[in-house]
Amino acid sequence: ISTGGDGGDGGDGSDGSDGSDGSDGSDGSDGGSGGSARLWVDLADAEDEALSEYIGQYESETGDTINKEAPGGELDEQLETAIPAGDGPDSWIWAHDWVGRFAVREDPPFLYDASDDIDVSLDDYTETAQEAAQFDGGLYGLPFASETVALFYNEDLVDEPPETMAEMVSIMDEHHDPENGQYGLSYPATDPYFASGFIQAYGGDLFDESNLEVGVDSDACKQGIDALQTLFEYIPSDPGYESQIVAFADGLAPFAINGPWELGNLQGEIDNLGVTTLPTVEGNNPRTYSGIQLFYFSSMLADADASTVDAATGLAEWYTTNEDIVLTNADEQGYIPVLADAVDNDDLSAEVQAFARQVDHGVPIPSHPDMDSVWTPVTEALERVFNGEQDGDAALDQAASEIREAL
Amino acid sequence: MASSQIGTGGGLSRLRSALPFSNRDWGLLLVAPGVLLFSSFMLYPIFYLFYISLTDATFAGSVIGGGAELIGLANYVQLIGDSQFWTSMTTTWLFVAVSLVIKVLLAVGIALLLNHVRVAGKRYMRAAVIVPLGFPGIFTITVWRGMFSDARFGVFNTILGRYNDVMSSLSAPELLLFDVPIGFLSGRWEAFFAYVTTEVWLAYPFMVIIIVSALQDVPRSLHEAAMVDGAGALERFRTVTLPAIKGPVLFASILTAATSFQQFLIPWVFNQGGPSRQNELIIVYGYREAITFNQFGLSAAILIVGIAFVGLFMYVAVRYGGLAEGVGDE
Amino acid sequence: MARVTLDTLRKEFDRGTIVAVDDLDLEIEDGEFVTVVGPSGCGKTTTLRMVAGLEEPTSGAVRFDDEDVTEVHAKERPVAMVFQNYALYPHKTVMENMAFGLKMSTDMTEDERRERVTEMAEMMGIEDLLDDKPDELSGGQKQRVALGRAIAREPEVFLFDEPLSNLDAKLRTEMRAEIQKLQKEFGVTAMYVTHDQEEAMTMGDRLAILNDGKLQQVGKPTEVYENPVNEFVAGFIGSPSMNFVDVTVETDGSSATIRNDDVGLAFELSDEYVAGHALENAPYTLGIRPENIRIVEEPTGDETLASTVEVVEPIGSDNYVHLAVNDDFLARSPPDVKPEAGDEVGVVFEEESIHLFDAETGEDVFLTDEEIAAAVA
Amino acid sequence: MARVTLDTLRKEFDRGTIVAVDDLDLEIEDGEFVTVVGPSGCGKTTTLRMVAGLEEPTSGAVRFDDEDVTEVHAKERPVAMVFQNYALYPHKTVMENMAFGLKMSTDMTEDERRERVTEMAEMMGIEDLLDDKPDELSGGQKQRVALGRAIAREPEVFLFDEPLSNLDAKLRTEMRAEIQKLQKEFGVTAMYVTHDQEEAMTMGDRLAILNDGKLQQVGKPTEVYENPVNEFVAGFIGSPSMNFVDVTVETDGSSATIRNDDVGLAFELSDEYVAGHALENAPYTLGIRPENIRIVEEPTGDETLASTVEVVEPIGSDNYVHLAVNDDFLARSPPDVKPEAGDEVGVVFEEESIHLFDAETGEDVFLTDEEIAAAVA
Amino acid sequence: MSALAALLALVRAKLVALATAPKRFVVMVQRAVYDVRTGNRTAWDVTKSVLMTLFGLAMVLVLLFPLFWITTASLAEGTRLFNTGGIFPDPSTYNLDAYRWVIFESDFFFVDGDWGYPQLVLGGGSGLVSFRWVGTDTGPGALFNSLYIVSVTLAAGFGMIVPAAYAFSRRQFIGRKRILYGYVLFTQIGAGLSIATLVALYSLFSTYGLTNNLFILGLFYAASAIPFNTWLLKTYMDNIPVSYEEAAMVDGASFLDTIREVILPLTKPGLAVVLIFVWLAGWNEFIIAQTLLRPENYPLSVELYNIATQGRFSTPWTQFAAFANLFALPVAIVYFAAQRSVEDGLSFGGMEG
Ligand SMILES: Nc1ncnc2c1ncn2[C@@H]1O[C@H](COP(=O)(O)OP(=O)(O)OP(=O)(O)O)[C@@H](O)[C@H]1O
Ligand SMILES: Nc1ncnc2c1ncn2[C@@H]1O[C@H](COP(=O)(O)OP(=O)(O)OP(=O)(O)O)[C@@H](O)[C@H]1O
Ligand SMILES: [Mg+2]
Ligand SMILES: [Mg+2]
Repeated sequence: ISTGGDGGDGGDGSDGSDGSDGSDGSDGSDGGSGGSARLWVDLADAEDEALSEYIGQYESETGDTINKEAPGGELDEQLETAIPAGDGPDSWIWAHDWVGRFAVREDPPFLYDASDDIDVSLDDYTETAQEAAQFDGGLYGLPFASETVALFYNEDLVDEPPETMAEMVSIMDEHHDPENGQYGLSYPATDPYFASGFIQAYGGDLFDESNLEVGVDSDACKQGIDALQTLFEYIPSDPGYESQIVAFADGLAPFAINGPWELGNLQGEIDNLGVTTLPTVEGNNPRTYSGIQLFYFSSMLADADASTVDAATGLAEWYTTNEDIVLTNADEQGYIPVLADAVDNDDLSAEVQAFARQVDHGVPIPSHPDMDSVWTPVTEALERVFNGEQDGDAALDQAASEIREAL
Repeated sequence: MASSQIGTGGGLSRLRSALPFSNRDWGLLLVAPGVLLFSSFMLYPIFYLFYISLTDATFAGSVIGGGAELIGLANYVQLIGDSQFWTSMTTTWLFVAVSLVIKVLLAVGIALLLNHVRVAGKRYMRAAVIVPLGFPGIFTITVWRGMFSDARFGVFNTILGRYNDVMSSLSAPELLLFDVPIGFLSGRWEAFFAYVTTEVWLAYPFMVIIIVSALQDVPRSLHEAAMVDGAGALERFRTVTLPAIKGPVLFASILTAATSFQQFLIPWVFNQGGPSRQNELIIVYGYREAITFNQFGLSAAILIVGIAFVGLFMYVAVRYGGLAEGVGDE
Repeated sequence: MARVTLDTLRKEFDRGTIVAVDDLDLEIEDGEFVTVVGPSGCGKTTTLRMVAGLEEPTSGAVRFDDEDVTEVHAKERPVAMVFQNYALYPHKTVMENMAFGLKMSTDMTEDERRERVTEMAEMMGIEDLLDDKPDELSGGQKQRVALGRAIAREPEVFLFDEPLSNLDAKLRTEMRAEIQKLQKEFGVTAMYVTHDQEEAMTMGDRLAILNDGKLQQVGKPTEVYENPVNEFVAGFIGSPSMNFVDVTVETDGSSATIRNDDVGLAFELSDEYVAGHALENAPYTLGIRPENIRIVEEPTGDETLASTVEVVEPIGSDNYVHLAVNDDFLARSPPDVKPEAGDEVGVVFEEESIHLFDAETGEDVFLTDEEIAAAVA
Repeated sequence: MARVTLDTLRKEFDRGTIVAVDDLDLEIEDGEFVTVVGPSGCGKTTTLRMVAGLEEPTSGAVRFDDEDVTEVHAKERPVAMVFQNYALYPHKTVMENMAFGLKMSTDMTEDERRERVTEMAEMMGIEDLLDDKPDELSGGQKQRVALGRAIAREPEVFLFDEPLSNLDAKLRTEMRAEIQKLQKEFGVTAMYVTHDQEEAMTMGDRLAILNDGKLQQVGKPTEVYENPVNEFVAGFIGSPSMNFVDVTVETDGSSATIRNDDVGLAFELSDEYVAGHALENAPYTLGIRPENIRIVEEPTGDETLASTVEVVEPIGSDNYVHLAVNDDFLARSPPDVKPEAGDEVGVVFEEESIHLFDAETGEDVFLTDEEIAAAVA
Repeated sequence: MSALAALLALVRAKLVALATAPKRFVVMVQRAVYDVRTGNRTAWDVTKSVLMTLFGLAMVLVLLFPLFWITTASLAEGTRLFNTGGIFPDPSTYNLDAYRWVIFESDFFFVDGDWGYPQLVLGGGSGLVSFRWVGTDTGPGALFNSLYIVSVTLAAGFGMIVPAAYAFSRRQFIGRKRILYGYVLFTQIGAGLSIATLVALYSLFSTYGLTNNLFILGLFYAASAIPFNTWLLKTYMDNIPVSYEEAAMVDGASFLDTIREVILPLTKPGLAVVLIFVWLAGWNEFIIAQTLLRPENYPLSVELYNIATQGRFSTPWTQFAAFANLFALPVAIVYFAAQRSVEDGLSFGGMEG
């Protein structure tokens, strides 16, 4: 997982706490040589290996040094302590949903507004991606991929991918027979991220970022949750991720709703795997939350040498705008491009295109810090509904009031 | 120990005051490094935590970075008014109590069985039975989480399903059947049951060793005396075995109860104290306030209260449970 | 109360490699007090445990009166046992300790039990201790509680396994008297294992001597003392123990001389003695008790034997005079007979007080087989 | 070897509330063997521990020869101690146990130590046990190892704290002889604490009696036996112990009668006795040893006293006759004097064998203060 | 070193005992048959023993079921936790891939499983003697970090616990009771505390620049183990008769000699227990380790946790289980070797009579 560092003999103290191995790099805009930056990642093995290779490529092209580390565990918790202590990374990779939360931090700040250091034009990225990287006018990262959930189907069980909910339900009905270990769908349905598509299908927003309004109990959302409840019937009774995915992976369910990160695994397990957008409910496309993967710029950069800043931003610019990388990643990792030029590229695989289409239907996860207060109540509401303790409307009402109380 | 009848008991305190040159306090020198190390790594953080609980810190960084301001006892006041706090407290104590009772019963049973003359190979079984002690909690708890899956193909649900099959093939009454799949993690009490089961499993090895030790110390002649007195097996258990293991069991109970009180991983890994925060044990509650809700000051207050409870619990236990017998035997 | 019969009782351990008790036959009359002595490891404890039901005999039977209890579980036997280390229940008060047997084996109500125990305790002088726990008691007190516990149940058979061995001399004497008194008072049949000479001699109606799992002799203590059936018993009973000298007998049928040239012994036996006993020309072991030896401080040469004094141990009431006859030859003299170490003294003893044992088998040569058989019955 | 002097040695515990040893003065000559006796808790162990350096005296001094060792740490004192329970290191073999002292206090190489220990072990007859651990040994063997360990170091002072109390009678006798032999052989100064009468009387060159932390009397065992300075010593030394009767003396200066009407005692003292001793009209305690009492089975009325026999305990070599004179009045008679319980018998004793003690202080009334002082020097 | 040799000898003896166990079992059965035939034991008597033994075995199996289950999972194909076909995966798919992965690909032994060999380097570097791994570009893995931490914890822990326990048991000094009381109160404020005070700890460590320092972390674990273990050992020492020490003193042994030659050997069972507990304190903890350390210094516990949380939503179960099994192995071995001592060493608070 980790490279670099001498390890082993331990006890040799930390590498100083300014977070960078300051070196006297030049100011070259395209990553002058000699800068070094620390990058924290939390990636699956295959992703990590690919990234390592690109970083190697970048280092040899520019002479910068990138120390990529995988601190493991929960990355945000690691950041929470490391950055205030002055021990954080210069950059890290994560979906954009932390932007708001970290951007509002002041004492001490967590993010670095790189508006002045970035040489690429933001217009190179899709519009959603541009928005995702910014908060309150600050540019806190560069996007390189997006992800959302879409519909996987097992072609051996499904002749024609469903386009509407009704079609899907009828296929599921055919297969769903839990007594005999057959299910209609594999779907971690109580996770709001996964569930968001259907809840927001009728145009409701769990959280309206532009107006900072909680929409959980809006009529549209309540309509959406009814649709979601239909699906609840067809999934294994443990909404936990592991339990859900295995039903599809073992060929026990015709459908799974899941994200591109499972593409690799599932392709190994299901002989004929198909991916398509989520079925429409009453003609509405489910508006799934999508996450935009960013290179975040950490507040460590504020006090760092210019060369470090260059190294960190340089890598991000190079990686996010290199069409080759973006396309290869799309192919190999299922990364959905956010580089405008790549999005329309016909070479993209069918699966990625399906995800990309789903992203188009979807909305970025609100990155506003208030969103932190939304997740838990909504999760709990979904659990209550799933467990049959409450009906959808009541659950959403309760969640909304909890959220408002917390804000 | 070979021959512990040699002048212990009173002999100890006698020795303490009697050994030549013992009244010099150099014993303190031997103790000091430990106290120092312990204080700096354990006591200091507690004080620090207490300080945080008096501030309006919102996230961890605001403490380290110095962005928090003292607000007095406001966090504690807020806490008292927070219904979640009371839910959490009640659940935690309930968890401690229920798991303790089961733990004790189970451990006594195991220890008795694995110390019984009629059981062949009991040494190996004893070695095997405490293996859970060696595995890291994060691993075993994750495994238990998996086994408690709500899904029909979850391990326990599968087992119950098989049981149902067997029972219904015996045409047993409906009453004896389980309504599979059971939502172990999605029902409040089901989840609570799952926590307790796991906690019991984690803690029984320690108890078993302690009880086995105690059982091995019971002089045979006491059993024989009871036999001659006309006591049957059950009575002998009550009059000889039980009193002999009472002390150690109490001791182990107090220790494991205090650990149970601080159980974090089980609820966290299972369902983060759910469903709907109903099973948030106190540490989980504190942790969530800090991490999920960015209420660091409040979280610190919760944890301080938690620590205070453990301290109080230990104090009471030590005071009235005779644990301190070795402490102040003068 | 009960007559206890041990019928060819045998106990083997470790698959027969250790024979702890070897076909023991012993009958203890109702209300009788039998002390059992023998060297360490001779099987005393094992025998007692078989009577109590704590150990299952390999073969043979234990009978109480005429009922065979061999297969009866310990808890069903009307037996009380006082263990060497008392085995008091440490967590129970004295009262509870003493009441436990009653609770287990009778239908008494709590009040009845309490009353009985209090009565018992008063009898034993421990009524003030009833609320104490065993740790708070001294050795003698513990002993009394253990006794009280055993007695309270009114058992038919009382078993004692070296109950006084942990006490100091003074207390031992006291407790001895107490035990005897109680046993007589209750008329309980008792077996008492000890390795203390004085206890063995004074406490029992009869004394049983075991060696190597085998019963050597049973009989009244003085009988055993005076007429030991073999060298082992002779040497084991009595303190200080009997002196032994290897001798040869020279006899022509009408007169006889006991002789050991190494020590200069030549002891002419009287005609009556020779007539009354059948002696052969053969090696024997001569036994003579220390108190039957008289020291003549100024020897005239007429004494039985001349010897040198090795050590004189004055014990106040007597002097032990160690003589150079052989290793460990001891005479007990009155305090006023006080030779110095190194003195040449004369040694005198009487014909009546000597014992002669077969040099090989160790048996007293004058006992008939019947007498020997009777000795263990 | 060394002369050991205890100089007003005092030890208080618990801030002076317990005075375990009360200004003890005692001098033990080089090579002398002193036994120390006294009731439980009288301070014997504490004294020994102060000599060993395991306990710091509250005041007073311990001197070896003329060197004050009071402040010297135990490990520096040339002392070996045999503990009551042996205190053999359970994790070390016999060899290691015995070699440990040598390893700690000498510069010997391992081979030298091994040699010395082997030699020692041969002397004690335990050379076969050298590789065993203490658990595997019997009591007597442990005892021997403990002795061997103590001797191996060739100490100048040997301390024994009831070393034989855990052994059975037979072994005890054997070990007693062994200890004495070794002590003499090495010429070591020895202090030997015991509560066994026989050990006390036979082992020591001198006997010291402690009570309540205070030295009562020191002297040759027979001297102490014959001339106890007070009632305590009189009662403590001797087994069975001296009989005491409360009496009053009626004297007119030239004749005197010892009288106790309750028991019908009226003992006319001879004129010489009255002349030689200063008696007053006062209450006294009369002491008389059991062996000095003669029982007349068919009393003529001329005896000193008439009494009823309570119990007769035959111990083989003698009979103990318990008389109804008072609680615990005992006579020792030869085996042929054997009255039955309940018999009326006559009791006779001689003037020479009686002791008279002050009824209050318990001191022998005929000793001068100087004699009393001498008794503890 | 000799301690290590002794430990190895002990382990070997245990293994021999284990290896011969079946033989002894057969002998036992033969004897039982013989005894029944010769009438020494009744058949019912033997049956009772057999039933009890079976009951014991069944209980052991039930109790160890989770571990058994997950071990089969570690042998199965794929990475999913569940097996929809039944409780246990299909045995025909069993393989050792996961273990191979742990050894040759994970950071368990060497970073990225890149085994090399050690080479002694004299001079240079930070110390006089150091060693370097040759044949690997990555270096030693998490196991070495773990071992390093545990060594520090054990060394510091024993260095502080043993003398303190001795002093508490045998000496009188100012504050003895108070400190001991404090220790008892704090025995159980450990696991929960570390989560509670995580941030406080982090700020403490980073203030003094002590983050990412295995040595300090080892010390920290030692500190957390001090109260409980000191108390435990003190209780154990209380039961060692004082006369052994006095005998040694009279034998001329100095204080240190007495400790070395008498106290420590007699305290062995107590020490064994403390060894296990202190070891576990340093071996299993991961929350603080992860916060304070940087990836190159992660011990096994953190690596294990990282495997558990590696996938965004799911865990590679076979690897996780294999890793955990190997991780728990040393503890299991130590316990297995010291079982008797542990059982002896924990006996306190028992019978007084
Ligand atoms: N459970 C047992 N297993 C094996 N051998 C035993 C057992 N119990 C007793 N023995 C052996 O049987 C023999 C008799 O033992 P027992 O305890 O009856 O002797 P004892 O006469 O009571 O001796 P002591 O005077 O030492 O108490 C001894 O050799 C002893 O080792
Ligand atoms: N360390 C101590 N603290 C308090 N009191 C003590 C201590 N050591 C001894 N004592 C008391 O001092 C007195 C003398 O004790 P010591 O052990 O010397 O008696 P002893 O003559 O050896 O008795 P025993 O024959 O029972 O061994 C006793 O009253 C005892 O309780
Ligand atoms: Mg015995
Ligand atoms: Mg003593």
